[in-house]
Amino acid sequence: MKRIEPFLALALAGAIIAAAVAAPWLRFVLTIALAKGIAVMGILLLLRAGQVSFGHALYIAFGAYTVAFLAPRVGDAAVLLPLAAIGAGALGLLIGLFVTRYRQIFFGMLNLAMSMVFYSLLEKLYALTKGSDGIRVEIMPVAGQALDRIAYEWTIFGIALALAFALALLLRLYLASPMGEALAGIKTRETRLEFMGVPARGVLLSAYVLSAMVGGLGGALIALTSRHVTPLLAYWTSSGELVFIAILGGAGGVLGPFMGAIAYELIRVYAAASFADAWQMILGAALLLVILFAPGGLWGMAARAVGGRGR
Amino acid sequence: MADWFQDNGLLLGLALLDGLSSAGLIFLVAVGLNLVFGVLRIVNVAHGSLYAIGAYSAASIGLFAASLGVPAWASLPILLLSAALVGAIVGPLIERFLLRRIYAQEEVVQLLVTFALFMILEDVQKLVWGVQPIHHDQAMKLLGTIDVPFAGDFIPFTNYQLFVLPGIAVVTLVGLAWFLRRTLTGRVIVAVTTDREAATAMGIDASKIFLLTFTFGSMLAALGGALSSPTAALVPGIGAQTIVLSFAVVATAGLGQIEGAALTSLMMGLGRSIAVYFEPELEVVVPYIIMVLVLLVRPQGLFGVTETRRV
Amino acid sequence: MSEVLLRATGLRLAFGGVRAADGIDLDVMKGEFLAIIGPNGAGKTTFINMTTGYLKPNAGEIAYEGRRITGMSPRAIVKLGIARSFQLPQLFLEHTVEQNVALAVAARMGIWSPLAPLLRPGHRDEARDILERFGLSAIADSRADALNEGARKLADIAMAVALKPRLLLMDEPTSGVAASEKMTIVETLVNVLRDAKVTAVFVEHDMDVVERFADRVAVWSQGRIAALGPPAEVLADPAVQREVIGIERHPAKEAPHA
Amino acid sequence: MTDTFSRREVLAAGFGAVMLPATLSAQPAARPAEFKIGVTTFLSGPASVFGVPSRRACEMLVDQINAAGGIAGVPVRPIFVDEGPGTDHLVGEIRRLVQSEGVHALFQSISSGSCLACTPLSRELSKVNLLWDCGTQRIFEEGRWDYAFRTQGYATPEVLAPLLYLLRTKPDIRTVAVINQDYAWGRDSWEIWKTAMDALKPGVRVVAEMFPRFGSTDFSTEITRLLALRPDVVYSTSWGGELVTFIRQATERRLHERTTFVLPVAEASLQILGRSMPEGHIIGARGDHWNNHPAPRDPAAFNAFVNAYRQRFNEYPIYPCHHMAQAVWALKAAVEKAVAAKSGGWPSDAELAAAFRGLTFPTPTSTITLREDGQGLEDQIVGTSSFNPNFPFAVPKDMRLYPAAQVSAPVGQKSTDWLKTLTPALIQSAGQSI
Repeated sequence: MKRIEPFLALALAGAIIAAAVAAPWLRFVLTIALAKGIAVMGILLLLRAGQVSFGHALYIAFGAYTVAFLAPRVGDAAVLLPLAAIGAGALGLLIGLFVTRYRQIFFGMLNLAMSMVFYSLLEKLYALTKGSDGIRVEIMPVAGQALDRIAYEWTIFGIALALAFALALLLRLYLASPMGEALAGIKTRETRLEFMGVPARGVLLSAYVLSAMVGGLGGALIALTSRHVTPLLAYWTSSGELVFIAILGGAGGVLGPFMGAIAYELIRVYAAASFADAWQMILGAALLLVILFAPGGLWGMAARAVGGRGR
Repeated sequence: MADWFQDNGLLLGLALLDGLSSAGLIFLVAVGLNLVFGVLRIVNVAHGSLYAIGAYSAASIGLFAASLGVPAWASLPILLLSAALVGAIVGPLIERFLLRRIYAQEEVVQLLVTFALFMILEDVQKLVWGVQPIHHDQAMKLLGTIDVPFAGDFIPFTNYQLFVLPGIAVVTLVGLAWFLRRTLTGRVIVAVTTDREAATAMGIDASKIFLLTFTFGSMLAALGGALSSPTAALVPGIGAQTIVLSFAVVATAGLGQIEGAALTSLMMGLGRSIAVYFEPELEVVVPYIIMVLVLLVRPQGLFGVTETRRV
Repeated sequence: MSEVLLRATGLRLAFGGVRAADGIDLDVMKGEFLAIIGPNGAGKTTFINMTTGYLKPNAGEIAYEGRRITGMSPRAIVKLGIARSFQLPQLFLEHTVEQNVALAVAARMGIWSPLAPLLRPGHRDEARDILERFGLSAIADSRADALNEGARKLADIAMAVALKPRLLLMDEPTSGVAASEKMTIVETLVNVLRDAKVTAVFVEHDMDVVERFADRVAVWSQGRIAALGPPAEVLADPAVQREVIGIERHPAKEAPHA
Repeated sequence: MTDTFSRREVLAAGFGAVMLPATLSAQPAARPAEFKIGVTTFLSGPASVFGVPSRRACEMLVDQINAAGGIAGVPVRPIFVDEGPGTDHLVGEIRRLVQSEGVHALFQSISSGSCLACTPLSRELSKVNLLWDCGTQRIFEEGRWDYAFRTQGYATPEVLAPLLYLLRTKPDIRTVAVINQDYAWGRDSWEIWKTAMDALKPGVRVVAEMFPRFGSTDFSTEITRLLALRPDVVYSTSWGGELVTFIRQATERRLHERTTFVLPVAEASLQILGRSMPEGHIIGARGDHWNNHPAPRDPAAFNAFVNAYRQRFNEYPIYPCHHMAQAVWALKAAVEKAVAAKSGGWPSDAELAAAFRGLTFPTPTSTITLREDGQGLEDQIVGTSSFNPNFPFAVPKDMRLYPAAQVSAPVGQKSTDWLKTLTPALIQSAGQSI
């Protein structure tokens, strides 16, 4: 499976590009899906350590608001994206120093608490954030190039796709590295790590900071794409959505988040188009079906179809 | 400090009265979630749906009974009965047909199954009860109000909120404590909560205990909803609001701890009402601040016991 | 054999009312194989836990190579060259056996570089080499949660050995290993350790193993050392026979520890 | 990164051509087989109390219009989209509606956030965009949108009219407390009120500012505090379940005997509240469409609408239904105007948009004119809650009608700046008794 992963990735990228060309409105949906997929890689990382964050929408929202706040001053997407990632990483380090002391439900719920506090701040600091109305992000130059709307949208789409590729590759290397294996060791035998001289908390913390960074990056891409940010990005259901995508896609491979994100967005769009007042039910049912009948998620399904193992 | 109390002591007294009734409701919902979590180790997001269904059912059954000419005094027993009915019907359905299939899976997958269920049930509620606010306040009106003297003035409180809600919460707490400590089934539940492996190794029929606990937890969620229905108008989305607060209670209280849930609910109820008097903007984040502070001091939760890891 | 590697003096530790260590004084000599025997609950594992930093003694101190290590974290102690294996094997259950050992190798080399596999591809080879010496090559690609008790035990020790310790503490290395294979396995193990010049302390219930492989044996009883000396001498002591070996040899033989 | 850029350039060059036709709207337009409207409204979450009735009203009106031959001979088809899942989803849905469904006009939205996010998009997509319910003043005060028009009033007149009514009927108030939902409308409507109040009656003291979490189901603590503070006025622009809950909990504890409620959005909740609504408090309807309007412009049309809705859905229409209807009527008027301007030819998107500017269209109660900035001028009627035998719920009495022009900020001025210029004389001069 590992060997055909790159080919699968290329096929997926090809399909995404083809869909984006064929249907302009899908390009938007797919850009959002790629952005979420990037953020979900962070969830995947933590899942490796057996930890579920129910608050990672915090970093998405942080990245998105970083773009929204700084866009009038630093009007360049190529500068804002790394800024959002670094900012989210710094916040992740700060919060991570606290939450990585905890495991399981405590870890999950403390993350939830942090994201809800951030959500409340976004709502409460009305003068600064315009509350639930949110902040608009204008089309901006990319790497100094002023672009019209169409070119801009294609550019952000391209950046999202390229970042998805690059980060998926990095994540794959990371997971295969001793660091990645130590991270997975936290899930089953954390104490043993200590007895091998490995600082388990440090390993988890570094993964947490990475997950915050990709979260911030994903959020920044969402802001650059939807061009309007609201506090809802940080609400707990948005965090649930990220975990939802991770499991829908499957935690077994780095393509899982992207398969999950694309499936999630497409199901949601088509459910909303066909049954505007029952889309939640359809999404929920889709997830249930995958969990009950396709363990390992979409990645697992693909892996079985190819005949390899999910992991 | 003394001056402050002189000025605000009376207000603090009022805040205490308000905090008690809201703590009562928080407790009823959270303790059910905590029990289920303690025994099944599933963070049950659908607990919020059970709360909402309990509330809606109680209001519908109450309205139906009133239309049949059932006397007003029956409105209180009807609340309790409808909650029991909802828990006894919906709880086992969920446990038997859904949760039972996924006990072997990872925690995150279990959590997501309940998240999917929550999404489905959100739309089901809308299909059954519509979107317009539903309210049935017979029980609150039946009991009338009591005038509490305040600085030469008086403040009317509803007897329902001042006595019935905290009263039922206390009865539930005492009853639960008795049940868990003094009955065989209760002790088995405690045994499964504290050491699942040992308990199953001792030949405890886990499947029966799971069904029982889940049904019981569902009844408590429905009871919380039913008891909120005389004072609150029911609209789509009430489940989502409730569940996230209950999460905070569970993490703060410690695994499966009912006394912990009681103390936490009290702290959060009082904390929020004090905030409304002195710093209303903080009200929303008070539960999370309490949670973070408690976990800083007691990483396993207020009443949680450290899981000893043998090496 | 005269140089002291590890010196424990006056170790005391009580859990509630139970005295798990009640004044332990022990010198471990460089290069020796020291067996620890004694009935269950005598405090044998507690001694290992204190030496590796998992438990802090209430009183007394442990010095390694003349340096005080009481109060240090397990992580810091490992870095000094003390490794351990476990009575209940502590494997990364979702990893393969090879990954388990490779992780230990990587831990020794320094885990912080995510590029380590590119820069130092050697750690996998070293892991495979260790597995071969332990006779585990056949199951190198099996997931740890699919192994039988004996293989788990060996993999657990292999991980400790991969850390290249100078002092290795093993908690019942042969429990759960089938009787027919036991001697071969211990022989392999001892050869590996001797080659690497590792000093070893091991808790053992099988007196045949003790007699054959231990240089010295310490008898634990109620948190104290009841006897200490060469196996032939100690095991011949009637008191030891009555209190320890009598219990150990016959009914409890091969009783798997859950 | 170099890869990215070369790819981007290739993509932009290669597919730019494919993209262009979708956005060019000046080309000659053919009469469509059906006129599609993309309607965004809340179908999930708490705000579906507005969204679902408005959707029903839309479906009902479309049925009526189609039965009568459609708009300018073209049948109408609405496509509904849920606002509930949030902005990033909605922005995508707007694109789908325009680029995939090929809608001819957009009706959006209830939430101010949705309007603020999607209005710029409608310009980019060159599609007529009727803001059918959202009230934020920011839209037309902070930007100029060629394709967007609001077919009803907005926050400033909807808050100012009840304030003027209060100051005229209860000139002696000295203290006020606010309890609003904690989101943009709750905050904005308080800022407007506070600014106007400070100008119209300086010296009124604010004794409590409470913004409970959006979606709260218990206001006991807030009510206790209000009972203890005894403000002369309690102002709340809450709506939906929260307003119902607040009123019921407050009246049970007799807060209504200690203070006067001013509830600018009460109309939508009065049916649900029924007899629980206390008498003698100031209520608004975000417009002039009260069920007991004493003198609608066209009583027959007004009754026909209300009765048809009641017959079909077994309840009275609430203000979002009227707002939806206003959007439909405005669309009908504008399309007919544009078709007439082309002497029967079908208008392009730009021509249709042009037809809206300055459009005056009739509603059963009055007429609404769309100003040059796109903002509609809808009159406001405020009254005092009371019961009469014709309705099983509270309706206003002692109504005053405030013509929109008197209570809206002039074109090009920001509401908060304009409100500061108000003088106490306005209290007596504004509005008329009806």
